[in-house]
Amino acid sequence: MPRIVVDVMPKPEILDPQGKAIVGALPRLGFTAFSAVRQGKRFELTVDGEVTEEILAQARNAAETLLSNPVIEDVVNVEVVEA
Amino acid sequence: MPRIVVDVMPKPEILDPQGKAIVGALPRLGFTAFSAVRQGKRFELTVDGEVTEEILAQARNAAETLLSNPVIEDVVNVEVVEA
Amino acid sequence: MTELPLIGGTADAPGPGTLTGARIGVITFPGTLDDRDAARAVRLAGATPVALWHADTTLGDVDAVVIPGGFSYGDYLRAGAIARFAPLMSVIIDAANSDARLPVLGICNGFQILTESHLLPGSMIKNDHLKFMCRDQILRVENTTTAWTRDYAAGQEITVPLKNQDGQYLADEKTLDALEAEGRVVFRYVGFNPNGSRRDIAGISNAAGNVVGLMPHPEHAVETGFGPELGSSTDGLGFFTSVLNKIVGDNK
Amino acid sequence: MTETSTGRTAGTAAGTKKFNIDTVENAAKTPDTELPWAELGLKRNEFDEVVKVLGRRPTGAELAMYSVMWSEHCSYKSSKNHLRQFGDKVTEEMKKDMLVGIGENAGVTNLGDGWAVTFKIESHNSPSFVEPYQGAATGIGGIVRDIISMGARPVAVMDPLRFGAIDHPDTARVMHGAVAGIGGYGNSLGLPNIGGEMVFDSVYQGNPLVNALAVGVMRHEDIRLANASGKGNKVVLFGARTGGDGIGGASVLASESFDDTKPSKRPAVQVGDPFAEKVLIECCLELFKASLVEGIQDLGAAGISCATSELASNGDGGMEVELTSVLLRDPSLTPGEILMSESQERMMAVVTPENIAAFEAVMDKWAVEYSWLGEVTDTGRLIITWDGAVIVDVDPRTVAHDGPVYDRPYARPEWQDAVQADSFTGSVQDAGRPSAPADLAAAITELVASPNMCSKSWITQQYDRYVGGNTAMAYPDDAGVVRVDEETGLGVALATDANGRYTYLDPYHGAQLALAEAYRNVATSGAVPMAVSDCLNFGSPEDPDVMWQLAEAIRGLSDACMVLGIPVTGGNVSLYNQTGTVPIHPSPVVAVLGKFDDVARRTPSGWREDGQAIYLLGTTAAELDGSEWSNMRGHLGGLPPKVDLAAERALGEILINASRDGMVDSAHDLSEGGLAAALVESSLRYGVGARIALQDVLDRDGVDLFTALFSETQGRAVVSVPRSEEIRFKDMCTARGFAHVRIGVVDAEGGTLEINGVDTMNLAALREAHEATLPKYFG
Ligand SMILES: Nc1ncnc2c1ncn2[C@@H]1O[C@H](COP(=O)(O)OP(=O)(O)O)[C@@H](O)[C@H]1O
Ligand SMILES: [Mg+2]
Repeated sequence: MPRIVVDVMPKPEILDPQGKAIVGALPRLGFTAFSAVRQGKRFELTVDGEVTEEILAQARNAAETLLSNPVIEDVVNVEVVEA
Repeated sequence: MPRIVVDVMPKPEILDPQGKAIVGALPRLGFTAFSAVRQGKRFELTVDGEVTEEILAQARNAAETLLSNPVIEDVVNVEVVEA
Repeated sequence: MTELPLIGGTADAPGPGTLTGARIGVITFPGTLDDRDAARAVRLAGATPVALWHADTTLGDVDAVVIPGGFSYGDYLRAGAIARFAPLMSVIIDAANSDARLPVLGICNGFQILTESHLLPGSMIKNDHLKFMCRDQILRVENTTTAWTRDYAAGQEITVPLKNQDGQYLADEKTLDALEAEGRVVFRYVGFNPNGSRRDIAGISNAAGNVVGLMPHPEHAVETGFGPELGSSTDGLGFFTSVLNKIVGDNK
Repeated sequence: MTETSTGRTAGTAAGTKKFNIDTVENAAKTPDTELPWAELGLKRNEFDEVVKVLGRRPTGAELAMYSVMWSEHCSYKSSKNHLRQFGDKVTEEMKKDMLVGIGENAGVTNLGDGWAVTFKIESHNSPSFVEPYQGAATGIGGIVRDIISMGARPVAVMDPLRFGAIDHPDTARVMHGAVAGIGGYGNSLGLPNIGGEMVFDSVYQGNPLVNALAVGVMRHEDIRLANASGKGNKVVLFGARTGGDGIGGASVLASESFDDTKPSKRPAVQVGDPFAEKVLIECCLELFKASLVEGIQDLGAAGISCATSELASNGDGGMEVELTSVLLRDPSLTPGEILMSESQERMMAVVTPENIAAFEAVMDKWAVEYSWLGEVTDTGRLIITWDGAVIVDVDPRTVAHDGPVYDRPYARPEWQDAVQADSFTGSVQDAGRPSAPADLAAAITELVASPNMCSKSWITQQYDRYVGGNTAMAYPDDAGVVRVDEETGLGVALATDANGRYTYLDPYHGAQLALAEAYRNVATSGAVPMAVSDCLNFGSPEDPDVMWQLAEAIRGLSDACMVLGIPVTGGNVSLYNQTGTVPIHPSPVVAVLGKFDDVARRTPSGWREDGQAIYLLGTTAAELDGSEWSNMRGHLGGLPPKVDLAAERALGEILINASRDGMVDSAHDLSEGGLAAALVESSLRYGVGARIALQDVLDRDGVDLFTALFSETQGRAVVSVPRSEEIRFKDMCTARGFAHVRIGVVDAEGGTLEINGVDTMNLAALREAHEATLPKYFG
């Protein structure tokens, strides 16, 4: 069954305490290659049947209204993945 | 600056309470096209400079050890994105 | 002055407990919240609390360790995920697995840290209702042979506070069956499952019984007037007297 | 691998070149440069005043500082003339235990035995409407930093909340977010939530009130003040990095001073990092314990502008700061923006040169980032440089203390008389007032299930009440109680109250009623009331009607504090809470703090022991205007209940003595919902019912049964008295001339609340009605 993936990230100008905690921990584990980390969300929406333009529009709409909080987050990606 | 994106999802056999809440809320907002939703995490790791094989290996390693818990989650994707 | 000064660390506590021989370490990570409370419980049980710091690389001469509740490093990634890699955790993991079988109790965030460390199987995810929940919770003590439960009667029901956001215990069916078969389900929720945990599991132990983890907070049920209003309100004290009696017994 | 150990030193900032730096020198040379003062919220006369104070036009950075510090929020320009009364109307009795009064980050009250307590209530109203979770979370964060900066360990929080109509589509958004945010932040700090309020009223629809209270304790010697003394002492900024948070209008300024680089976006809201704040708490306490800081100030509204100007003007009067040393989260910030940023989880301190190494060691232990910004001087000038160039050169007092003060016009609104004349009794909404036994039972059930009277456990379950191990009482008792000293049991009690409807009907008395209720709640728990903090939530001060409400409320509150003998030690004013021209009900939220010599003596609000005698203290008049009952029927008019502060004090003394001497096992004050609500709440507290007969009350007070149950006459409480103590208790009330009448007995067996003349009510059914309301609306 096809899925629509929606990626949501904290807006770049907004503090991301989660990413901050991770970037602080990485070097202690020997991972020194990363200068910044941001943590967002990935949603996988399952569609029964074919992904029509209308369904994709629904997903985009849901991404902007329910899946993200437009005050602090951006939807960075909405795409179809065949399973 | 290039970033490495790491996507982590709850294992398919594990109940995802957040995804469940979303799939319950979607129809109430008129989004009827989706039969299931799962919520995972997306990490963006910033690399200062070039993403070498060694750095990519570090990212894969961090994804498996720190960024995900293999008991409940799968790393579904590690990829480089040029900004 | 209070025995655990509000200002200052546990090291400033005046005087040791009554059974000065028994020293129980309480570890503090950045973001740990219930460390003072755990130290108070240790003291009220008669042992001496010893403050441990996450960045330490040795345990000193403690006879047991409590990993208390809180939000270590903020717990933004996954509860316990970052704390598991603290320097002192590797020492604790080794000591728990060594022949000496150091008794280790993980409470709430401590339990999450123990599963992230693989000292205990399974993991915790968000409560099924997705909200933080604070309530007085009845538990049944299912195994009274562990280092932390020997002072309870088999099947005894106790009331201790529960307070968390990520308390839903899960493991695959095979693991759950094995836990049941080996008697390693140490506590079960009674009457109400507050978070959707599989098989009403509130706490488990490792095979040897020295490592125990649970989501509810026994250290908040050790003093009349400051714990649950149901039950005896000091139902949690048995955790700390259990380990104390074990230490004293082993040392004899 | 943290950057903490190095910090950034002056002049090495990357990107220094990016801006057209407006220096003081340049400002003097270019007097005619247009400045965006209006966009930054200054009025023409205020800008002219800045020019006069400086003797030249301000630089961009100076303009940023004055505009934020002279805002209503920071300067109290509309309320200052009225707030003075809190400082002026003070008796010797009120001064007795006050160690630090109004003006500091929070007041400090002596508890004895070398202990002191500090508490304060603040608003975070409009951020909580825009983004309820983060708004409420950062509200908790801000008030907790005020407490830390006094040198105290924070020990508990409270959250008085007011939302729009319970069934309005937007209310769930605000309610879910605010409650989760308060819990998310407070729980992560390890601070038990010990009480609050919850009111639904459509007047708050576009202006919900999210107030937050924090309380902390310290030893006397640990009290810290916000001042920078000692020439040559170093100024350090520590905690989170500075981002573009909350600079709103400053982006106007940004566009002015930029070359060609476009400013990156400025965040619309601030995001809290409770972990960072928990670490700040612990590291500050280590600093205090080792006496490593001379003065300390939290960064809240107006950020570095506020911290530098207040520290400097409260100390030796001078400070020099290099702004490029500030550690940034967003390198595109301009100097003005850095000065205005309201990024959370930051503190500023003054450290002697000898203590620098020890200070840095504490920072490193907790992995807290810090940077040294400059030093204290004795020049009386606050000088801020950008890469060595002077961009601010001001007398810090003019920024921090000498802002504009307005005597805004105010007048009793024209509509006030008509509102006060419109009594509930006899109104259309009063038609069909229940009197039959079945109807009265139905009315009581309806009352305790109503949005404002229903169980709040949907909220309080999301809050950690246990952490710290010192919580002796919290929801649903009248006051929250925390132990301070384990050895003696010394502790404090806190309650917050406000009734916007009462205050709308009569602001002077409404504010007094808020104080009376909080005072009564504290005394009911058994604690001796000692101090007051208040959060004055009102509409626009530019509306003479609203300004009158504010003036009257402050006058009423300060008068009442004199009579009750407890001082206001701090507080907060939140104005412009209105949508268009429609203000919220005037909502002065009053917090009262009380003291227990031993918290083991606290009195819970519910019955337990079968057969104990139940007494009603105080007399009942027909006072239904502004009541919950009239509210349920959609009426708001008339006059609020009468205020009798002498009676409140007498009642308080009885309740405190009764608790200290073990004469009562439970006590619950009567407030919203009157006796009916109190009887049901006392029954549901432990699931133990009672048999009640009110005939003596009806005869004595000349009221009918409905009035006895639903009137909101003040100065009343119900108590349960062990049989062995009954004579002693009655004698005490008689000796003090306080009305008391036995109205029934505790009935542990029946599982019912029986009131003569009312159909017997099953406790299980009452509980279901009481607890179902919030879950029904909010899931
Ligand atoms: N938002 C809240 N957070 C925490 N506790 C609350 C909140 N709202 C109400 N409470 C608690 O619920 C109980 C009843 O509240 P309320 O009816 O306002 O009390 P009272 O009438 O005694 O002032 C009190 O213990 C109060 O502290
Ligand atoms: Mg009350």
